[in-house]
Amino acid sequence: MNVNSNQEDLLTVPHRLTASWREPAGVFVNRMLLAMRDKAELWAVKCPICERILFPPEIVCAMCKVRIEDKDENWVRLGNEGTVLKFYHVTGSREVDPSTGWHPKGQTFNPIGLIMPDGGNKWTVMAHVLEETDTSKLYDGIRVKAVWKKREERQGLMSDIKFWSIVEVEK
Amino acid sequence: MNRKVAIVAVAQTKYEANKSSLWQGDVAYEPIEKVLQQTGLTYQDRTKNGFGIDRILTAGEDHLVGRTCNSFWIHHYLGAYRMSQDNISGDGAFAVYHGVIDILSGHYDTVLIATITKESETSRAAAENCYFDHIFLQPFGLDYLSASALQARRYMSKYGISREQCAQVAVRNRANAKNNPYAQEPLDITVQDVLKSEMLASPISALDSKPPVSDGACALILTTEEKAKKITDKPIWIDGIGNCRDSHYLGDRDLSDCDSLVMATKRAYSMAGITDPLKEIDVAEVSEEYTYQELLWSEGLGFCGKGEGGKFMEKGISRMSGKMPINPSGGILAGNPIGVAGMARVVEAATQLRGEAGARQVEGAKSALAHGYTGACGQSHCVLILRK
Amino acid sequence: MAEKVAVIGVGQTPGKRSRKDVSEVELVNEAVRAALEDAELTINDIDVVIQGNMEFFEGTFYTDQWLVEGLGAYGKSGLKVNAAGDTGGTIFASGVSHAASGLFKTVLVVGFEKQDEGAYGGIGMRSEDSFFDIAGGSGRAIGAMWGTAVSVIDRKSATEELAAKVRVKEAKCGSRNPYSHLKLQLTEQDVLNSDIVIWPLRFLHICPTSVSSCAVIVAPEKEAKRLCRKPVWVKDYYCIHSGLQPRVGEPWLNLGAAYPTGPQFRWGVEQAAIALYKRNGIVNPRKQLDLIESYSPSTWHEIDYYEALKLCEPGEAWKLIEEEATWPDGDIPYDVSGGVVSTNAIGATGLHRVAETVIQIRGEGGERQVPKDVNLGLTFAQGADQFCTAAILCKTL
Amino acid sequence: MSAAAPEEILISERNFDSIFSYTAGTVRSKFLTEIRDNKKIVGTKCRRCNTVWVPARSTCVKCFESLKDFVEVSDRGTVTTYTVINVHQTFYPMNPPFVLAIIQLDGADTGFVHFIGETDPEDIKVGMRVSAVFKEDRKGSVLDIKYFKPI
Repeated sequence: MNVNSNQEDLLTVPHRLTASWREPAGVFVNRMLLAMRDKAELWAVKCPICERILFPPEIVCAMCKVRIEDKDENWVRLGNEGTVLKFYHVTGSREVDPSTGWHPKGQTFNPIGLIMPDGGNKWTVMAHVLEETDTSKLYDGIRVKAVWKKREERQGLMSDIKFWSIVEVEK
Repeated sequence: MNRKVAIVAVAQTKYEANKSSLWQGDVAYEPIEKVLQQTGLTYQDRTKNGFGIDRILTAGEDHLVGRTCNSFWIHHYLGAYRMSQDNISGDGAFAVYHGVIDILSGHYDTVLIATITKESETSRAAAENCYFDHIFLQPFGLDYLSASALQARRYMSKYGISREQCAQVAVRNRANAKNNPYAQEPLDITVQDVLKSEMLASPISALDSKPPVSDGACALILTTEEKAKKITDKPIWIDGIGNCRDSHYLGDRDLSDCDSLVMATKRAYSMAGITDPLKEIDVAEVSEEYTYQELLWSEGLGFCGKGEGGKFMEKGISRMSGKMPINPSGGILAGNPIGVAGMARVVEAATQLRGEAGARQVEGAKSALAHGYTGACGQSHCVLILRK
Repeated sequence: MAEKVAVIGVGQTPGKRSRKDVSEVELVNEAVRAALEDAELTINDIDVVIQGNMEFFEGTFYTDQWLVEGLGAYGKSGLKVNAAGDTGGTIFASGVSHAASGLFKTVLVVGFEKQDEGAYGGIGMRSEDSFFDIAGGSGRAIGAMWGTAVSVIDRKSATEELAAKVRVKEAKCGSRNPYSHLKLQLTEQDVLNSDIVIWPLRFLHICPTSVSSCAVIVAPEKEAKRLCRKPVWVKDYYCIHSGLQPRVGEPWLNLGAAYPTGPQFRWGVEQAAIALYKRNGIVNPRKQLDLIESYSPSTWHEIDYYEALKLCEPGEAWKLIEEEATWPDGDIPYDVSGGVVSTNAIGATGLHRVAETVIQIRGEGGERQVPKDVNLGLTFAQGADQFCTAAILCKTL
Repeated sequence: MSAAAPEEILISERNFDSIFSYTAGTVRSKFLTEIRDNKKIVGTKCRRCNTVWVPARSTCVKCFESLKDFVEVSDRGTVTTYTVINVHQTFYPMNPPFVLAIIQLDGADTGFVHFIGETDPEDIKVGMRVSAVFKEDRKGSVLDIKYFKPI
């Protein structure tokens, strides 16, 4: 008997991979998340050299490639309101399998906004959920404000902000 | 070889069982910051005259980080903005090997190599299980421990290597580690302690193996001869490199052999012009995660003949007071994470030749061997020869 | 470089949605045997074997160790490189480094991806840091493609209709390439009617998840001339990464603000092109380059890269499309192989680009060979957040 | 905002639970189906170096020949090495202690990794003769062989 390519019985061997990863957030990000959880405050870090205000705060400025010291003057408090740079609303699905087109039907998501919180500069961008689902009411540059979860619901995650709701600007 | 390559700075973190408060990036940045300070170098895009680091290499693996493109997530700690970066999927020694190749190719001049692994964040054994052939080996739940135990018994039964001889390796490495401030778990133990410690997978007991969980990082900078002389008065030349892969399936080879180490060693020795290793090498940093491996790798490295690893150990040549000390740092047996372990050997070997090894310094060491391996039972080995 | 390096052999396997007849070992073996046959060499002539794939997609740890049997890597030097989507490009760069180092005679570089083994092709996509996970899975690559599409529309570089025209070109090229995964007969109307994923990104604009492998053999000058009748020379290669803020909920989406020149993917490609052009005296790429094999994961990327590669002025990609300059018979053929939109087996994709460029330079493209004589080809691989590894290949140095 | 007192460390737990399905391919499928359907163990023989590779492989590792010929080997063999596993991992197929061994089957040139059963771990020795015990309900996996027992 020899190897013939039309071997009809082609098997696959299943393997269930269950794994978990437990990781801390990092020195600065941990403090930012604690401030979000305990005081519903948004904090970022400013690089002393290039003055980029970095969210999430990291101990290194990626462009200047130097350590950002843990000093009060390097920390920047961001406001509770911000401007939406751009937004998108997934009407199809995020989990599209491009080959087969398979995607879970009925996945409705809120629009995701790229939000520049007040107090930051053009480098300070956060992606977060927008409350308004009717995209006709949204436009680039719209003003929004953070709606926080109640203190007992907050766990020190980005999702401690429930969503960002539109700020009604009187004409 | 048309260009010479030198190590101009090395740094490592303390190896600990659980650096739980620090994220991967924070741990990785510690040694990177040290080597930048030691050399005064920065990255090419931050310099005026272009004389700076122009290549970054890491040695990470997706399963240990739990994300695809594992080095991408700590890019801003590596200083990878506007830089050429790549990740070697294997042991850190292979990353140093690739750094030397990059410089010899003439395409890069100054390479920063950084490796970080936090075994405390996941189950290393579950990742090791994914190393094995999914059709024939993985279903048995194999991992490095069980595969190494098969190799240990094969080697010990074929050549009459005793558990006592293996235990001496643990005793010596754990004792050496007492002089190494970076070591994770130095111990004062006796052969009897090793023999009586809990049997994990016969014949490997708990003290026959490395500490189960280890976190840590290390970094070094390689550069050309011309630049090295400007940066430091203690350049450490990498005169020989060699690596090799063996067959994957545990039954394909007699596990008491380590052919790929023999071939990797031959390549490194011929490049460095070494004919009698015991005479021409002053100190060796060998990667072994289980005690029997130091004996078997000693044979592969040409320190002794086939099957004579045990006798070589007892001759005391590899003791700190011997002719060619092995693992003054305490090696992996004193605690090094996967992926970082091989590079830690290079860092330790360079530290010895720079004369900065403090209490664990081998006096007058001029040439050193550093060794790392990837895969169960040492499927792929990498050997580097360093000289002052 | 210390020594000149040439490609002396290429081997590809046809892209498929799934291959149930081969394990990963046989999949890479097919490409290795094809490359050896093309170079008229045996495995004993190979000194180094470099392998690359994105191991998390197949759930394999240190994949090259298991594949030694298929790679022919037993007893040889070599290692595994795994950057990101640009793995195909970085393993080629690693192979060229090994060949130029003066230590080796021949280097075999093998990339593959077998995503039909992963539970779900996008396994790598669900990898956000859960501190920043705001919307349950960001569909990272899909989101980033949307960013590029919106930017092209905003800059009026092209309309949806012109994008459909480019997609039809890609499909026609793909259907003429035996190694292409998708072989679609499309009309522009089919593209305009395709399901919207995120406007203006439609399903047909997105690259498939494919299974394929690709192998390339490189050698230093002396060996290349001895072993090969038609060596294709590596004139230069360049590798760049962004390394900016990857740890944000959806970093791939922060348009403009965080990335100085607009959407994510183009920055790395643009910087690589600028550097390579400067070092190799390319002032007018549209005229001086004869062919481009790009890593454009979506149709919108191809259009955006027309401008990033300086083939036209910013905002004027539409001119190239209307003139059909980037068509196979145009003056700057772009993705004659059908590109990544027709085939994307991530670990192999960057290498398929090199293989296609070599075939076109040798004039062995058969049905898909471009009419003009190809001397100078630009090929690049792009990955994750603005990684780009580009190479310039040429017929004579 | 800079560090006042040592603070609480937030830890994020990311879990992954997913089933991969690895394609065995033509040659390896044949090895598995021979066990499943005929309780036979086959290897592939290299026409150049005559090595019989068990379990059956598609390429000879030593000389890179495509392996074209299946060869049946005995289900009996010699233990070349073994280990008694005393620790537990979630992915281990059974609780400790259990015995893993490499068995050189009669007629094969390479060792075959499998379990040893029906014996006290103390009695196992290198060089011992063992034979395969097949499960009744076989589904096309190397685990269709329950273990090898001493003979």
